Order: sequence, then C-alpha cells, then structure tokens
Amino acid sequence: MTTLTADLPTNYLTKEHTIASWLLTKDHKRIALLFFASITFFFFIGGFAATLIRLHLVNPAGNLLQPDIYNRMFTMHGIVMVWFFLIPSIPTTMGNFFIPLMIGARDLAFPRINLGSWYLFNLSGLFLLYCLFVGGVDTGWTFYTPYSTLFANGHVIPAAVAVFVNGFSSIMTGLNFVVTIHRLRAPGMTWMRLPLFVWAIYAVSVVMLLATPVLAMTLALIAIERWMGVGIFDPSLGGDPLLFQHMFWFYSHPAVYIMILPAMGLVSELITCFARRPVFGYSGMAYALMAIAVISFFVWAHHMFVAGISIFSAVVFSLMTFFVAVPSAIKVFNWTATLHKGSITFDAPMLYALGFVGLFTIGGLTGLMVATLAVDIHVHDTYFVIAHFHYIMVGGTVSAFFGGLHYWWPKMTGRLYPEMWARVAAIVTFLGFNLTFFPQFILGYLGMPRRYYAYPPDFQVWHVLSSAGASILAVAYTLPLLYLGWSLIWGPRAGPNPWRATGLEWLTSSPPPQHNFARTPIVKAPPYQYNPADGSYVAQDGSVHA
Amino acid sequence: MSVGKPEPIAPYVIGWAVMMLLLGLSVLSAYLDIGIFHPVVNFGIAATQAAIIFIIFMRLRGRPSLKWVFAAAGFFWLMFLYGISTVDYATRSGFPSQ
Amino acid sequence: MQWVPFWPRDASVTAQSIDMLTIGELALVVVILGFVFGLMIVFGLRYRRGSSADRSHLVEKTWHWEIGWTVGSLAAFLVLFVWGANMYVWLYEPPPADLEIYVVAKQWMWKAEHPGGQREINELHVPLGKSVRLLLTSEDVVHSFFVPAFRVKHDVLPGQYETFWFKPTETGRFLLECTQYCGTQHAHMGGVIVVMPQTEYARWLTIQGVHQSLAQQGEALFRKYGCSGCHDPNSTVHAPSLAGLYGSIVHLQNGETTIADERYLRDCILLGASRILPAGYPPVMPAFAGQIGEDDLIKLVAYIQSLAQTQRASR
Amino acid sequence: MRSLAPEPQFATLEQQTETAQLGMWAFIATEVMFFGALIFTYMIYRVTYWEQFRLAAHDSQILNGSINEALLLTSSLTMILAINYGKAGRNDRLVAFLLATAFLGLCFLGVKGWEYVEDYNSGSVPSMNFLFKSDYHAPTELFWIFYWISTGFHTLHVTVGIGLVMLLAWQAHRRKFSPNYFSPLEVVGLYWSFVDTVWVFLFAAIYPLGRAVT
Repeated sequence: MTTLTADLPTNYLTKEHTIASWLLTKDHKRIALLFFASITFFFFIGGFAATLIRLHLVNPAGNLLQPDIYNRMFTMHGIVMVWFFLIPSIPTTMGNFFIPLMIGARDLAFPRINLGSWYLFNLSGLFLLYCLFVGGVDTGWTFYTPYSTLFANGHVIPAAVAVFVNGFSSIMTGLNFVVTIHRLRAPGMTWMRLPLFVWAIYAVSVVMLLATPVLAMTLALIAIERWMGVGIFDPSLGGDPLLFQHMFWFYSHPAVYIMILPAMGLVSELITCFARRPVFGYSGMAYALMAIAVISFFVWAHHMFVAGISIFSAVVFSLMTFFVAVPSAIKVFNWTATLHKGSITFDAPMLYALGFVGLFTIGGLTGLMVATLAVDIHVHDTYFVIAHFHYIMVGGTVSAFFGGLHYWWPKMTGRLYPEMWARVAAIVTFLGFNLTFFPQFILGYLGMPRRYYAYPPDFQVWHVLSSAGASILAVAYTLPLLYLGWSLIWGPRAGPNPWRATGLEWLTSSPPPQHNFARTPIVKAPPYQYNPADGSYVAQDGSVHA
Repeated sequence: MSVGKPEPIAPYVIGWAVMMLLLGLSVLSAYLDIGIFHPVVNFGIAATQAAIIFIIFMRLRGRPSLKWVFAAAGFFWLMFLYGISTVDYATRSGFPSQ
Repeated sequence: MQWVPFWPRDASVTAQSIDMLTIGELALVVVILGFVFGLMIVFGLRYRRGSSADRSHLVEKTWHWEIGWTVGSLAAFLVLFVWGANMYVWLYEPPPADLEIYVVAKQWMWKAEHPGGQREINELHVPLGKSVRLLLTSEDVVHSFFVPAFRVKHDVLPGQYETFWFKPTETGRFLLECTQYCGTQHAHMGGVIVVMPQTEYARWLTIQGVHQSLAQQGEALFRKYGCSGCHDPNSTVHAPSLAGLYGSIVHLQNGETTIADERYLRDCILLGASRILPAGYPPVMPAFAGQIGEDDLIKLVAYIQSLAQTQRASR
Repeated sequence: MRSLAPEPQFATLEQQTETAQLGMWAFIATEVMFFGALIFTYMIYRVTYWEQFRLAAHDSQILNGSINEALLLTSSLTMILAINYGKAGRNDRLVAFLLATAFLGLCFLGVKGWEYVEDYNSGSVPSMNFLFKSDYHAPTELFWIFYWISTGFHTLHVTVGIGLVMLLAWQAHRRKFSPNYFSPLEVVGLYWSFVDTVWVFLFAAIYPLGRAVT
C-alpha cells in the first residue's frame, strides 16, 4: 500500500501498515475492506458452483457430474450466494464504509462489534468450507424437513451451524447500523435530510435485527433434530413439516428484501447523481423503503401456496404480496421520473443503475405473476421462479453492487477506474444476464422443475442458451476485478469529489483520513440539490458549487 | 447524582414483592381446574411480570424515549409471526389439530 | 393457446383457464414494462447532457403522479389477484369428482391406487373427460406432484392427505414430475399420465388382473388389525358405528365439529383416543401411528368410505 | 484510574452511555425474536396436542422451577440495587450487590443442574432416557424437547450473564466505575433482567401444566 498512496496526506490506508493494524482495526473503512475480501472470495466460490451447474445442464442426460455432486453444487451455490454474498454484500461493505461518512460520523457506534461481526462471518465461512471439504450438503438452501433431518446424506449440521453463526454476524452488523443512524448523525442531519442509501441501510438493518433470530432458532432446531434423532418437525413423531416452512420463510422472505433494499437505496444515489437533478419524490422513496421492510414480514407464506397451507391463508398471503408490490412500484416510477428534465450522463455507475431498474422491474412484475395463486400452482418450483428471483437478486442486487463499487471506488481507493472498460463491463453484464435468465422463464412455463440434474431433451435448446449467457456473465463479472485491480496502481488520482455529488462522504479527501472528517460537518441542506439547467449543485453542508 | 445518595429503593422492592406474589399465584393456579384458561392465566401472569421487569427493573419509566420503541419492537414483530401464522393454523385441516 | 410460439400443451380444463390468466398477466406486464422502458429511453435521449431540452420548472414531487400510477397499477393487479384466487379455490377445493385415485409418493417413485384395486407405479391411467380427484400422501419426505400439461401441482407431505383435481381434455401421454427436491434421484422421480378414451380406460381396468377392489382389501385389513372387534355392529364395546360416518358431520370431544373426510379418518386411526374422536365415547381406541403403512391406510379409509356409500344406496 | 474521555466516535460521554444502552435494547429485541420463535413452536404443538402436553408436563418439577424463578427475580433486584449504588458512588455496596447477583445466578444453575439430574432419572430426556407416558406418545416427547432446548438456551444465557456480572464485580473492585462512568453496569443490568424475563415466560410454558385433577 505504501507505493500507492505515499505522496498523499495520511489516510486510513496509510495510517498504519502492520498486519495487526488490519486484523485488529476498529476503523469502519478498513473493516469494510476486510468484508470486501471475504465476500469476494465467497462470490467466486458460489460463482464457481453456478458455472459447474450451467455446464452440467448443457446436456439433458446430465452426465458431467454425479447426481449427488450436482445436488451438492446447487445447494452450495444457494447457501453461499444467499448468506455469504448477497445478504452481507452491500451492507457490510459499502454500508460499513459509507454510512458513517454519509451521516457525518467518525465511526460506527460499536467498532468492536463491527470487527466481531467480520470475525463471526469468517468463522461461519470456515464452518461452511469444512462442510464443503467433508462432502458438502444436498438439501437445497431451504433445508426442508423431513428431508434435511432424516434423509439427507450430506453434512447438514455443519451447514446449519455455518448459517446460524452467519446470522449473528448479520445481526451484529444490523444492530450497529440501527444504533449508529439513530445516535451519531451530524448536527443538522435530520431524518428527512438522510441520503436514501442511509434510509435503505436503516430499513434493512431493522429486518436483519428482527428476522434473523428466527432463522437462527429454526436452524438450531434442525441441527438438534438431526443430531439427537428426535422429531421436532417429523410428522411420524407428531411434528409438522409446514411449521418448519413457516419459520424458515418468516426469515427467508424478508431476507430477499435484505438483499434488495440496500440496492434500491444505492441506485437512488446513482440515478440522481448522474441525472444531475434531485430525486423525484424523496419522502415517498424513504417511506417506501420502510414500508417494504415492514410489509415484507406479512407475505412469507407465498412460498407455500402449493405446500399444503389452508386455502384461506393462501388467499390472504397472496393479497398481502400484491400490497408489498405497491411501494416497489412507487420506487420504480420515481426512479424513472428522476430522469425527467435531468442532464444525464451515462457513466458506468449510471449504466449499472439503469440496468438495475430494468431488470428489477422485470423481476418484480414476474413476481406478481408468481404471487397470483393459480399461476403459481403451475410455475412454483420451476425455472420460472428461478428466473424471477435471479432477476431480483442478480439483475438487481449484483448490478447495484457493481454500480456502487464503481461510484465509490475513487473515494475508497483514491483512484479513478478506466471508464471505457467499465462501460463495456456494464453493458456486457446486462446482455449476458438477460441471455442467461430470460430463457429460464420460458423453460419454467414449459414445465422444467428446479433442482433437476437431468431433464427431458425438449428443453435442451433453452438450457444451452442459458449456459451460453452464463459464460458471458462470468466474463462480465471477472472484468471489473481486472481493471479495478489495474486502477489501484495505474489509475489516475481522484480528487475529493470526482462526480460532483452532494453527499457528506464527498466533502472529505479521497481516501478519507482515519476518523473521516477533520471537523464534524454541519448539515445545512437536504440531499441531491443538483441543478440540471446549469450543472451547479449544493452539497449537504450548504456549500454551493457552480 | 451526588455521591452517597442512591435513588429510593422502594419501587424496586415493591416490584419484586409483587412479582413474587404473582409467582405464587401462578403456582396456585396450576392446581386449580380451570381447563383451557390455564395458558391464559399463566401467560397473563408471565406478561405482567415481564412488564414489571421491563418498566421498573429495566427503567422504562419516565418520559417517552427511543428505548420504548426498541423494547416494544421485538414483541410487536413477534405478533406478526404468531398472528399471521394463526391464519393458516386456524383454517388448515391437514394437520391433526381439528 | 397453441399458436403462441413455445407454448406448452394444455390438456385439461384447468390448463386452459390458467393459460388465460397467464396471458392476461403477461399483457399487463408488457404494458407496464413498455411504459417504464419507454420513459427511460425517451428521457435518456431527450435529457442527455448537452441536449437543448427545456429543463425549467423541474418537478421534485407530485403526489398526483405517485398516487396515480400506484393506484392504477394496484387496481389492475387486484383484478388479477381476484381472478387467480378464485381459480386457486376452484382447483384445490375439488368439486365431487367422477373418480378418486390415491397416490403415494416415496423416494423416488409414484404409486397410484385406483378404486378398483388396480395399482401402478410411475404411471397413471385416467379416462378422458372425467374429473379425477387425487388424494396424495408421502411415505418419506416432501414431494410435489406436477403435470405441466394440466398446469396442476401440489406438494405431497408425509403424514397427511393433500388433494386437488383435474379433468383431461386430450388423450395422450403427459409428463409427470416431482418438483420438490427429494434427494439424489429427484430428477428421475417422474412418470407418465396416460389419458385414454373412456371405453379404452374401462378395458384397461379389467385387464390389470385385480380381483379385489380397494375397499374389499380394506375390509380384510379391518379384520386383520382388529378394528372389527370394536367397530362391528355386533360388538359389545361402545364404539362408534362406521356405517355412514364418511362425509357426515361429527361432533368432537373438544366441542368442535368437523366433516369426516379422508384426512379425518386417517388422523383418527393414527391418533387413537384423543380429543379429535367423536364425542360420547370412552377413550379406549389405540393409536395406530407407526403400525399401519400408507398403503394399508388408504385401503382402510377406502373401506370406511364404501360403508357410507352402501348405506346411502340402501336408504 | 480510567480516563473519562468518550471514544472517538462520540461527542460526549453521555452520548456514549445512551448509545450503549440503545444497543443493548436492540440486542434484546433480537433475543425476543429468538426465544419467541421457540415459544412459537411450543404454542403450535401445545394447542395441537393438548392432552399429551398435559400428561408430559405433569412430570416437570414445579418446585425447582419456582425456586429458580424466585432466585432470578431476587437477582434482578440485587442487580438494580448494585447499579443504583454504583451510580451513587457507593463502591463497597456496588461490589457486594454484584457478588450477590452472581451468587443467586450460580444458585439458579445449581438448582437447574439438580433438576436436570432428576429429569434424567425420571426418564424425561428425549433420545437418551425417555419413558413414554401416553398411547400416542410422540407429542409427549415434543414437550420435553421444547423443555430441554428452551431451558438449555436460557441456562447458556444465565451462564454468560454470571460471567459478565463477575467481570463487573472485578472491575468495580478495581474502582473502574464512578458516578460519571457507569455505562457497563446499566448495559449488563438490562441483559440480566431480560434473561430473567425469558425465564418468566418459560416457567409459564413448562411448569404449571397438567397439575389440576380433571
């Protein structure tokens, strides 16, 4: 690191150089980078599993991998991507790095808990790797009973323990954010002046705090049931397998919003900055985030429409699901309206953000199809559902993650990334993504069930298209690793505010000093005071820039 | 907050005494034949005791504050789990709970 | 719907209804997507940096627009919700069917038992144009019974009966798949639904070499497990008579009432003396959980069902 | 003597104290969900298997359970008194009441251990030593599974709590706390009382069942 930033004033990267200064750091920015390293590692493990799955499915007979290996692969892909990449992705990295900066604080409220969260995350990762090395687990990421407790021949207990521990990492992170956002806002930073990313992280932290413990308990019960050979959810011993599903989805449906809410907040930052105008309907956007966080708890049983819940409750949950779509729809329309009368540039973060809006809209609308009871009967547990949630999670969250990464890269590293390469990567991501997952909608409606290692030959053409798309996507996701890495050394120096953005994080130097601000900023303006007509803007400290 | 003058301890001792009384009541009720009201009485008593602990021993007394919201949030959210699953459990016929 | 490219075959009454709903939803999805993408493209071009478009009178917020498009899209989707919910109830609360078939799932096969006692594995023969009601249960883990051409699916849970119905409108062989992950050979837990003209189906039933109907086999089991010792009309034990029980309204010991359907009969046999037994009888019935397998349970339930039918006939 | 400057992310010591408490309240909210989910499974099965749960719970030891509840309630009292004396600068009493709290917690563990042994002897340990007491026996086991898991998690919480209180007692002995700095006392006090609350609900779920003659 010395060579990179030697000529700069001391910042959080150059303050100390020992390994211990990283491993024992209490600086939220360094912890964010530690999380970056961990989740990137797991992203590529999960991506590797996905690659194998897509390669395997090119051939309908499915003879590349053994059935048991294939089953372990999709399980590993699910567990890794959900709990070890998507859920921690934006909050632990960009949330950790930028929440204190954006609210004008010197650090998170509990730096030690923050560091502890990273260690717990890695501990849970070790459990998962252990599980992987001793043979993996084959239950699917949903751990449905009684398969997971009685019949699975994989290593369910280490996997359950991994997710259990991971849950506490996520609780610690959420707790830190909630308390920080409540208590450490700079003077003048009222709730209605918070950037939408902060709102989103707040909403997601509430969900993490209140949903994750239920998952922890559920998985503890699964592990105990399997370990002790007792029947908590086993129907032959009086248990109710649907009770497991209720408890699992009580967490795991809100978990979908844990993944998408930070992405929504992030994209709001990007679109307003690159459209150079205030976000359309700020308060509506903020309330919509909170509404999604709350209503997401009322809809979990829409994963169980064909599972044997009562008909009446299915109707209730379907209706609630239509209601949760309302705040999401508000957000999509407001993002679109934010382009109106803007002065738009199409830099890479903006391309990712627009890609997000498009893919999220497709994912959301197909989500409403899946929420319609009768249609769900046909498409449930088919590739239609797979395509739907990948549009949300990969098309949505991962696009936003890359968008945010590019947007804040200059702030985090002090270097500019190569713009042309980044635009290429953004466009290739969008195209590759659609080629991968759009055919899966068709496959699903044709009746291709999920989690099949072999399938009727009629479906082959769609699978081949999807696999071809996946290979493009693999390239598109590797590209940033290369050129961002390149920019660390050869990238041009970034000034404090290369995007001419309004947030407090841009008021300090790039990279920021150890405690963020030389003097605690006083907030005098709402966020996003851009003027598209003359390109001027008002930063949140009230300073006017022509 | 001058040294040597702690808050009056009376509220705590009274709270403690009431809770011990409630414990006695709970044990007593166990031996009464009140049929399906057992859980109502027992959990009612437990909720009262919990309220005393929260308000007196965990110092939720006093003017409204953020602590109240945080303290209530868990219980409030738990109602979602209990309440909405009841929609299924009360109307499902498959599980032997008819 | 077969004129739509790549559209799957629809071979049942419900398939056509569900397809109509899907088309309706797709139309709405396309309209909204067109609106959002259209606006994004138009705004993106018109308001790109350096364009001479008018940027005065910037609108930061109008509740009119927000509420307008929200209420509009919500109303459209609520129509679809009602449509879909209606159809769901129609599918999962079966009307009286022409034919009832029991299906038992286990890793990794489907076993079907026809009322006449015919059994098949990984195949299910059904007559054209008759409504068929399935009663599904599993011997091990959760499976899911899925026939894409009929657009029907239901999870199959161990320890209880699930039910739905379909009415084929085309003859032919249709794919049956398991859609709930159930272990190593999940992908091969499939089968075929064979829809035959009614006369052919009748002929198929007769050549299966079955001598006893499901109910008759159940009667034999009724003796074997000792049920007849108490439930026989001549028995001295004060046990409820089973004639006419099926389909009747039962007052339970816990004060509630229920209709004695297959699920209820199954639970009674397995749980024995508990508060779900009919009121007014001493709690002496043993629990048979773990002693009677799913196959035999089906036969016993079919037998008790048949008692009700004979009684109705004789009345 | 510890310096009284707040940590760098806080402007004042008061802000630090309030924030720490708020953090503990947020943690308590997650704990409510954690135990609440467990009690949820209990509720579902209790309503479903009314008789079997009564039969099973008849073997629970209400005397030990009541003693333990009394111990914990009293420990909450000693804890809050400790905090009050700590805030008032009465260090000797602070140490004494913290030790009393830890002692009551240890008594709780002792009684609990005794109760576990008795449970084992009477055949109430699923998968190790379990006697079925009902014709349709599986649900009686469900009750005892709940008993072991819930009291197990609770005992774990008590153990952690005792450790924390002992640590505080040591720090108080070293004169770390003063009327100006008592935040850890408050935070641990919240935790301790919450663990107490959990027991109150577990008591209601476990012990009073199946005693009345019907």
